[in-house]
Amino acid sequence: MIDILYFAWLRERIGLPRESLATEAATVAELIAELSMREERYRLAFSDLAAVRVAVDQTMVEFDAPLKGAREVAFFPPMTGG
Amino acid sequence: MIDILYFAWLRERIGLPRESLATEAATVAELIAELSMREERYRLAFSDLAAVRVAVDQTMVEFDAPLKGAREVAFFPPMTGG
Amino acid sequence: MVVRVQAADFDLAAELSDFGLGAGAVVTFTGLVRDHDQGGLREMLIEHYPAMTEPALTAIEARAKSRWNLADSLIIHRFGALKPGDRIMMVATAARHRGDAFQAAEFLMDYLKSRAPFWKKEITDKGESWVAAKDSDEAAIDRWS
Amino acid sequence: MVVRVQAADFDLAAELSDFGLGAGAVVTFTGLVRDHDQGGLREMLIEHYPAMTEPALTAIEARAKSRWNLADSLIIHRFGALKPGDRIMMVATAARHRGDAFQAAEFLMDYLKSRAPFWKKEITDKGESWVAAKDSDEAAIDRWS
Repeated sequence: MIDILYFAWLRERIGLPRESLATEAATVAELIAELSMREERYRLAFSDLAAVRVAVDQTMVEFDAPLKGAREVAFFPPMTGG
Repeated sequence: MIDILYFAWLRERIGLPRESLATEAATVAELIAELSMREERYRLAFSDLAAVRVAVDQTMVEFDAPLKGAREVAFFPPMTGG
Repeated sequence: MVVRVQAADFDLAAELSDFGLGAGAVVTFTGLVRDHDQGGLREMLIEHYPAMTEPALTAIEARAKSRWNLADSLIIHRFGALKPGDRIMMVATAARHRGDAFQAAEFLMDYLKSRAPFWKKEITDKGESWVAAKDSDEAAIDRWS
Repeated sequence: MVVRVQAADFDLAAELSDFGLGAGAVVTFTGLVRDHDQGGLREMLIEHYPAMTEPALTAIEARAKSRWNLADSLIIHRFGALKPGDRIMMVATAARHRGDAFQAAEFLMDYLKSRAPFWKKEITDKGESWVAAKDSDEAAIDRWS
């Protein structure tokens, strides 16, 4: 099982802040594909990946990053701190 | 009569913060020459003009600036504010 | 080096009362909620990613410390619902020389803007919208590389 | 735009309590008396040229204001006898955008260092000496021209 977190408009579009998932996805990109096939709201949320950032176990990674051993994947838009 | 002010080590070397002088000097350089001839302490204070700055009526000027109409001339080392 | 992420407001003077003792130069930056460009801002909601926020800020601070000769540094960032005029965050840097303090503070701000997991939403009279990341903030990062 | 030259200490929080309202970014710089490089600093004496100081600071501030989009600015500089750790001076800038606030604060500091009529003398265990102007401070001015 892997924890998936959503922030900001990704959280709003998907409609939940966090979920747990049993997945065979080997990379972040595969996980996104799996989620997008599941339901329309995921497909919409991930329709423009240029607007999406991802962190695996709290470290930012590219979409081709492996998920082996990962406990937490977080999806969010570009950060707007400060 | 013109007021002449000295600050920092110029004040210390010359031994006074301010004096009034009747002078025919047409420029700052001429005033310095006149003072330097007057007494050794002035000559010493003005011996290295690269280390001296001058303001006429509170505006910084070069040594060749005219004194016509000036009321106050101030001599001091480079500023060290902040 | 201190990093704090909190809902509560902070007091600049209290934070600086024993900050950078012995240093000659202290620079602070305070970010405040300002009204939306189109006006009518009611509230700014700041969301963050708790498990990642402090590690991310600490990493940014460590990077500044390795790059400049800093006597001290501080980052405070709030989250939750803020009103126009409210303080959002602050950074402070202390150094022997002013150049180090200024540059490190700018560096911290540039990284906070687009490398710390915060997201801002503006609630205005006309509706609500997530603040978009700016290209200029991404460009600001590049000058440090 | 405010300029103050005073013997008394100042309180950063009090100075900033209504500073830059409506601006998104506030930058402050505080200069503190730090010990002499060789140690043993007892006192720093700051002399100034009263008739020239405020006009000079006001001119520097006006120049910053003409160059950056500032909502507000503040310069406070002390004179007299100060101890190690004492505040010497502060500048504060407020702007809509952080870049303006940072750059204007650096500009004010660079000009204060070598274009405002203050002179510092250090009294140490071993004697006293006037602080020499630094070439690096003169060079810092050049980057704004």
